[in-house]
Amino acid sequence: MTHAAATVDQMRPPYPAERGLDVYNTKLGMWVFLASEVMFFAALIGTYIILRFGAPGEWARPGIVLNIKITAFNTFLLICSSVSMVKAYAAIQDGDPKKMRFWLLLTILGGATFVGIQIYEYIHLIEHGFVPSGVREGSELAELVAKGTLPAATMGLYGSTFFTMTGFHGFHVTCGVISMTYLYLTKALPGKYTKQSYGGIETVGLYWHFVDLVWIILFTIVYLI
Amino acid sequence: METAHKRPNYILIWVYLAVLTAAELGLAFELPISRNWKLILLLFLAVWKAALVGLFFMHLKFERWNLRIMAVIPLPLAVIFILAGMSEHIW
Amino acid sequence: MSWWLPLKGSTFAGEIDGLFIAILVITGIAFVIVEAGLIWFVVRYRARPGRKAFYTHGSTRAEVIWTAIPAVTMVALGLVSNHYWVQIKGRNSIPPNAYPIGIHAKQFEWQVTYPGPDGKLGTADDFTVRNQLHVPAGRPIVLALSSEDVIHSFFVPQFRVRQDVVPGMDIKAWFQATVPGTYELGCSQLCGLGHYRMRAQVFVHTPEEYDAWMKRAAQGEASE
Amino acid sequence: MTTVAATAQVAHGHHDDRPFIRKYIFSTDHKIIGIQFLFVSLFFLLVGGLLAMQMRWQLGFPGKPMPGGGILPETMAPGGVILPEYYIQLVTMHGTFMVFFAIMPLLVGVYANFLIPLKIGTHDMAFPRINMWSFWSAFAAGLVMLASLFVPEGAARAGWTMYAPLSARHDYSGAELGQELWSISIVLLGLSSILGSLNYITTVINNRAPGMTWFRMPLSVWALFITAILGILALPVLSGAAIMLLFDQILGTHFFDPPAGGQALLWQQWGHHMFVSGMNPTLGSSFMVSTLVIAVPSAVKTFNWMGTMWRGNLRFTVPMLNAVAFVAMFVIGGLSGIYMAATPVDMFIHDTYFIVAHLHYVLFGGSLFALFGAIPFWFPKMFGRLMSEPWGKIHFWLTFVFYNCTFFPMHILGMAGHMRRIYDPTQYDFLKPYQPMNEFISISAFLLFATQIIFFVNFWWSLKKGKPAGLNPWQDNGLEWTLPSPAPHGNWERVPTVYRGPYEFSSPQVPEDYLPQTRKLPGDREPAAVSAAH
Amino acid sequence: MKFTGTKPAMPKIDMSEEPKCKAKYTAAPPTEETVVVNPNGTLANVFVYVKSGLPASYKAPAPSGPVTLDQDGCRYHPHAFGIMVGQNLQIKNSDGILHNIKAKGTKNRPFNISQPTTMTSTRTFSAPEVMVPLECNVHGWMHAWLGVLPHAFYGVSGADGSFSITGLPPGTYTVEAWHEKYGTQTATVTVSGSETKTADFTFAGK
Repeated sequence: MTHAAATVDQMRPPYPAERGLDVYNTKLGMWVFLASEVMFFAALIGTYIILRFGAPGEWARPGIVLNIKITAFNTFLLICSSVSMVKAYAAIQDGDPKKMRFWLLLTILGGATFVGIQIYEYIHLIEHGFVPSGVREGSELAELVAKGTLPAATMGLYGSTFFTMTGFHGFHVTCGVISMTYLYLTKALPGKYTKQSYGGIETVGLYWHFVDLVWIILFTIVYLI
Repeated sequence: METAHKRPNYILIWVYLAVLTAAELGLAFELPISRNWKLILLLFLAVWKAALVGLFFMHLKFERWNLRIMAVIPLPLAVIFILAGMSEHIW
Repeated sequence: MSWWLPLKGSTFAGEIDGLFIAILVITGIAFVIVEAGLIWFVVRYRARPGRKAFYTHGSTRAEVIWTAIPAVTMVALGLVSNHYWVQIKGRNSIPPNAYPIGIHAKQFEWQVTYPGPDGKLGTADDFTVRNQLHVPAGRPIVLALSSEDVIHSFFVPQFRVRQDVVPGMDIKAWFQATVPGTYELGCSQLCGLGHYRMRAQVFVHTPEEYDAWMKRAAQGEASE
Repeated sequence: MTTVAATAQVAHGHHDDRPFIRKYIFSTDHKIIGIQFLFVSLFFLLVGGLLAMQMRWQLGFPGKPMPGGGILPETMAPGGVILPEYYIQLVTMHGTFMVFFAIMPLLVGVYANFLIPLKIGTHDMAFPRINMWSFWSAFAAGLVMLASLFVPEGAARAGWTMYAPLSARHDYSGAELGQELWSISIVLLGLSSILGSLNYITTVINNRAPGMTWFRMPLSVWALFITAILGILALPVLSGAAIMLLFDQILGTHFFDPPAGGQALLWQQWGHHMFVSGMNPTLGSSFMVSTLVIAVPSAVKTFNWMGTMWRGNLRFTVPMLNAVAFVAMFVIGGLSGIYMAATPVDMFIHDTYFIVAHLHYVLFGGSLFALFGAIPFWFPKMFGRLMSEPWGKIHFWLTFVFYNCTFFPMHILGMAGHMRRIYDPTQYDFLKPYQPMNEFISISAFLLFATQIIFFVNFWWSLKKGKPAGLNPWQDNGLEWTLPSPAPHGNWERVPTVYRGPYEFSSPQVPEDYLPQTRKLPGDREPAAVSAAH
Repeated sequence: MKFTGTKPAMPKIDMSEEPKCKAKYTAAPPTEETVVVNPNGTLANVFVYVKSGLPASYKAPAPSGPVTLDQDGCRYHPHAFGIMVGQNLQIKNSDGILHNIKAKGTKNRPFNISQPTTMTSTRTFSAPEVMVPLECNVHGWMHAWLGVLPHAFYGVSGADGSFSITGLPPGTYTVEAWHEKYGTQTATVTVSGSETKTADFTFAGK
């Protein structure tokens, strides 16, 4: 099957595959894992939608509690890291491990910065009084609630859903950064990835793009709507 | 057996994504249209962006049909799940 | 000790029992056929030396038959159940003239709010009694159920009525008691350590008795 | 054709020189992991049973000091008298241990791990190390759950279904740490099951032996494969819910907290049988249809099992006896399920002992009888020896009798309106006449529990002293019976080639009444992959 | 502990669901105990304690004897009382029917235990807190109030409206009187040597 196509098809280069689906185990396993991840985030997003629909009153308007500008930058950063990841993948397919290492390192840096900015955002929010249980008493935001700028009835749900959704996404990004760093140190630097063997890069790439994809959805529904 | 694929221009996809993100921001905060329209347009843009990532960065566009099915199976389930939850509150 | 269902104390008890008996007959027949068949096969086809089992790849016709029969039975049962279900719990099933009683459940008591002499809830003459539900027989009663804390469930076996009481939701349920007497109301959803004691007395009065009780109770002498 | 390099890793065969700890403790061998699951879940089966015995004591003899109950601390049973708060812990933990730590791992953890690679003909799971992690996170989950019984305020106490907000707020349940440990344990277990399912799916799709086409795959593997697919889609949702519950408990979020706008019913979104929970009545009707739809395939399955027995040649070994009992009991559980599918009847019997009876006919009858058949059946392949047949038969008959004495009368209690999860039925006047029946059930339950000692003794005795089993003691067709007993590490030196489906019994092609999947008869074609590769 | 103004009528408790408890009230039907005015016009169940004035170094060991709270006739006896940090509280069920005791303290770890039959349970409190509400969820009318203090200088007004606090070292103290309905009042008392000082509080009914 592959003999003729392999030389031409840039997107399906020959790779030692398994009998069943003609895909190697790790890649298939990652797709199965991503299927479960889709359901996990569907549960979180579904809960958010149910609670927001059934909430006893208006939801806080976007931009009052959350800092949109810095998160927009963060979104852009994640998109950049996604493209650098796919560049790393393309580089190793072309048999250029040096270029691959460069792009992979860039991806790790992008991801780490994303996490850093998110931590900064959390600290900032908590200082202003936005916490998972809602609004902390006596804080800056509590005054806004008292003035009626923020709806008192739904802030508890807002805090619960915001921190759970973004927190779990941040956790996924962190896991991605850790595993990419691990692969960078143990596989990429010693030169174990070659034109014929790059499964780790492709698999971790799939995960990384998925995390980016989830953020695209989360950014829209949490920060913009 | 199947058609040969050429590698897509990843930088172009990246530009698309960046522009769409900017469009989202402008739509959400600058455009004077009703909330419902905003909601629909924003969701549309988000799905568009997600599709770009899925199809090109994750190569779904170029995979075999059986792997593509694997990736697509949970999506309708997730949507049904969310809709079922919403229907509880609309009656 | 009775081996059968409890007394039929409400209007739809008969319908529910009828459905129960219908299912009992259907499942009884199925049970006898299957278990007798099993025993027959076990005896008839036990291993005997020198005999080989029959080699078969199955029969499509048999498969179609034994899929179709349960399917048709189930659909019929579903249609009948749904018919009654709509009458009992359907959105528009509550009779318009139903007499309102408020039930507020909390760990671990039932607070029953009566409409007072004017027959309307939410007016000044309402009064609340702990753990005592008095209802007139022969008149539809609509319960307005609410919960203070966790999920409870309103259950009177003789009325065949059960309705979960969910915090944060206003739920309505109706029934019409038929037989005057004293019954028990229990909580049938685990609600904490006193769940088993979340019990109230249910008094079904004749309409005259009920009016007399209402008069006394409205003056603060609710106790029986 | 692309290369098959990745599967061609050389099996170690018989000479396995790994140190003990890698071989039996942190093993990546799917068979060892299956056996580890077997031991751990049998232990939890015992724990769950012990908890049930205490419940049955209280129900049969309310308020009387339990024999031996004096060893329990004052917070559970002062003077041996079970406290209501301890009783609801028993209810909760019995359900939790039995469903999540005994039956699920026994059915899936043990047999998916042990059987999938053996039955489809591969050396191990697709991801042996993930498989090991799957076991150890399940083990950790079990330990956390067990530990929760011993924390100061006691274990979780909101029923194994953990309905919020009772489970979400400490002031409602009266337990703090116990509830939190429950959630943590369930999240860990969810993770374990996701990792397991991931492995099963990948292995079944990718690593079948040459000639093992989808339609030649044994039904047991099919069932485990479908279970894994359902698991990979449903478990993340359940884990997500458990995490939200945990956050409500420790972070003060409000997912299930109605006063703050949370939704109590959010927890139940995924449950069936919630017709009376105050939801949309039309939704109730659609749920009813879906429940009724389950009845049809169940009936078809039953008829198929009977059709299999029809004109067969049944050898009444212990596995066969249990298998037949399984069908008989599954029928009762299935038929009693129909009462629940009819919504108006369900309204009456919901949350009564009728449901308890149904659940136990499905879970005990439908699972444990299958397991009491499966354990002796694959015991030889696990340990190289056969379990004792005479003791197996004694165990079977006693279990069969006491099981029915325990659970059948519960239908009658349910019809009387006996609520579930109540500590003392004599509090209700209408239940007082049923106390003799409760006593009868309790005594039967004690005897049922005592009978299981026979099983455990037989199990341990046979490990050391059982009759050595040959290659294929049951004359079955599956690939695993071509291996020595016990199966060696790495299973096959070279994976076998499959020529036919797994259920060719009494085939006219051979004189024997079984025909192994790997036996090549004249006229059998070589599978394409094999002919190409070699 | 004087009481002025109109004496509020206490609602009767309907104990018909617990015949065992109902039988214990043969003379008069039981009433709630939110405000108990004695025949001599004084107010009972007022908790009085030394709020401040003790030297910072003052430390009192918890007495070995327990404080007993009895549940009899589906009511708590006593209705308001004090206990020292670390001292045993013996909770006794004399009714032989299910009671549960829910302590809803904020500084002390809340607890919720049940007593299905005649039995005694023991609990201690780890931090000073005035007052810890106790309630029974099976019998919604059952309430008791518990003051947890680091010293022994507290008392409760009884059937004659009086209370006594003994053994105070010389000094100037702020004494607070607490009532579940009428709130708190404070008085300053100076004690020098072994003398007896009187502090009067007056609560006005509304």
